[in-house]
Amino acid sequence: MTEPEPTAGEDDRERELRRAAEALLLVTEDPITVELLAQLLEVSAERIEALCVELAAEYDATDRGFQLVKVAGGWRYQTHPDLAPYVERYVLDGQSGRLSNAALETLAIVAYKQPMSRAQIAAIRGVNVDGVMRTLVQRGYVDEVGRDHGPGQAVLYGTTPTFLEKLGLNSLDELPALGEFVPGADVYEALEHGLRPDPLDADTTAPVDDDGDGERAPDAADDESE
Amino acid sequence: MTEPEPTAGEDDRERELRRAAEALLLVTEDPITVELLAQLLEVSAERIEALCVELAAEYDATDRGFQLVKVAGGWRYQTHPDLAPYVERYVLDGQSGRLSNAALETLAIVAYKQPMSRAQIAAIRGVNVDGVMRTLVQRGYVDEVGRDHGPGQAVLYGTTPTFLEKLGLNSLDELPALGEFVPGADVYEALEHGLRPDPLDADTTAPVDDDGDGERAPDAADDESE
Amino acid sequence: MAVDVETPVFQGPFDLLLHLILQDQVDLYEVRLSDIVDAYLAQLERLEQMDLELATEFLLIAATLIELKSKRLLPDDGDVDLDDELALWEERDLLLSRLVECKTFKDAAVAMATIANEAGRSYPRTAGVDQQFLGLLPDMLATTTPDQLRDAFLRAVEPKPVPRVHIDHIHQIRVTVTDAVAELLDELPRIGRATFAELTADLVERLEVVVRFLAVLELYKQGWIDLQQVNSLGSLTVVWTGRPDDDELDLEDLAFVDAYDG
Repeated sequence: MTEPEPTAGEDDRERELRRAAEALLLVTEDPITVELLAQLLEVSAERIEALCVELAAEYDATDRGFQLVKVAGGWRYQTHPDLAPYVERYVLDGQSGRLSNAALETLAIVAYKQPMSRAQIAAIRGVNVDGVMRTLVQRGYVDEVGRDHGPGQAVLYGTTPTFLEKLGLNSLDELPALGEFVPGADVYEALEHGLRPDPLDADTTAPVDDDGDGERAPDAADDESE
Repeated sequence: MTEPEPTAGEDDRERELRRAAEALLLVTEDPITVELLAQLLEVSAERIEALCVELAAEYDATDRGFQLVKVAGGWRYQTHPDLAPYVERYVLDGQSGRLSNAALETLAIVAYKQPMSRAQIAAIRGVNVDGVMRTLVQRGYVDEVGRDHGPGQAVLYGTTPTFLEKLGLNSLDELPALGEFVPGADVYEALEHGLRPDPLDADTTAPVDDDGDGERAPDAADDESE
Repeated sequence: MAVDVETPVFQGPFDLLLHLILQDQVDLYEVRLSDIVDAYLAQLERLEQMDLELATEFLLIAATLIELKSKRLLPDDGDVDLDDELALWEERDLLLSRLVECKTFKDAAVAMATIANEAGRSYPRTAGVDQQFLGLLPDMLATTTPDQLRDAFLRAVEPKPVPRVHIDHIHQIRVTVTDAVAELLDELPRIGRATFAELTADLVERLEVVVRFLAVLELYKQGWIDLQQVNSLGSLTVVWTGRPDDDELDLEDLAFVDAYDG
């Protein structure tokens, strides 16, 4: 899609662009590149870059507690450096001292299925796990253990001695048995192909029509029908 | 710590409070309670609540792509619903996975009549709910909340904060009143007519007139509330 | 799983009853038997691609419908027993209040779906704290047990609930559909046609009649017999039509029905 003409409608389009960029920046866990934003918003990278610079200046001018910054080739929100003491207090408070459910599930997959690549883990969890994996590596619970032989030679991850120590285990053999609930090989295959069945759909006996879901993006709709 | 005096320094303190709150809201992964924010910022919960309401209004007024909302007892940033089409292009998280009708009906029963045992829920739905309940527990929408005092000490289930988050509600009080869904007189009559056990009536009774049976509807409502 | 979006798929006997009574505006006791049979067979056919738990639920639908309908089909001995009459009304009131309750929560669920869909349009921020602060975090596994790790794994990979068959409602059946079919196959070719009342004249217990009725449905489903009912609520005539094209009786189907023998 090309840039819209500078017509009377441009203000609305500008507003929509700015709001959509803010929404995408809010939900991203890693810095999001100008190129990806441009693709998602269907405008040129130059325009996105200008928009982000403008937004960052606006947050600065309105004295927000967060900033929009460009790091590692992408844009992301982060807390204003001034306010680090509050964030530290929050972190130390212990409220965030537990692994999030997302992190725990990711760690569990690595523990039981290692070695695993990030792509394989992401396929099972149905979400990008880069941020979570970085946390787990930084905490020393998982580490690189080798490379896939296949094309791309993806980095493979496994759990560390620290992980065993923290859980009070001598070896991986002492992990609780999965027992009767282990899904069969076919399920793994389906999962690893990204065809993660929605567990609740197992009970679905109803048509997909009745609640205005039609407005959801095609991608989401596809997920549902699988 | 008590509220600061209304001195010349208050504006700075207000600004610092607002900025620190914004920073903390940005880093929290779950909705953050007013109490925790109050503790971390060393002001009263009332003041934090007022601050959050004010911030939410400000984001709204400045037409941001994100919102500050109160969900499941805490405040969080989320994307503006308008922008769902853009965000859905980017986020492939299964979190927004649809609930099947079976799951929704089961959830509705738990939400409105909690605490409930599986047998009680099954009695209302007319079908076994073990599978649906297991899925709902796994998804974190319902959880065990106690045990029945009666014989057998059945496990009782209730809804969780995750359920409230899924529905974007701050508390169960925000659910529409169940009374709104009790079938009206017309439905009640149709049901009554359809279930007439005496075949002879089938030939003699014309469709019941509205006044005649209108008084039965309150009975239905009474049944409901038991 | 394939989901048919054109016609409703029922989740339980109440679902189907509600549908029959409300959507179709029919009187369960006036609806022609063939309609009930068709609905039953159509549902059962669609169940073949679904899981065992669902199939069980649908057999429960069928059983419920057949039981209700069979009450009307039982030979009327003329004398109305007041106790029976009262019991029937009581049963109806019970069913009525359950249907009303079921309908209430169905409607509440629709409203909840709307709320959830609206809420689903907003996505929360989950990025957490910046990396620079992570070093401050205490041991994040301190409160985690190996069992919690296992649960997390199962949560991550579980695609669907483990199917489980619900058999509480059928524990009383002592006669099997297979037996009843065998008896009918022995008798019908000789006499050609008979009313259902005649076919059940020697039976004492209601359950036996219900099972005999199931057997009739099975034979009808597989094309061995035809069913005739001239008037609503009139007597049902069973007509022997002989072997269908594939002349083997599918005993697997019968075994399926009889799996509830418990």
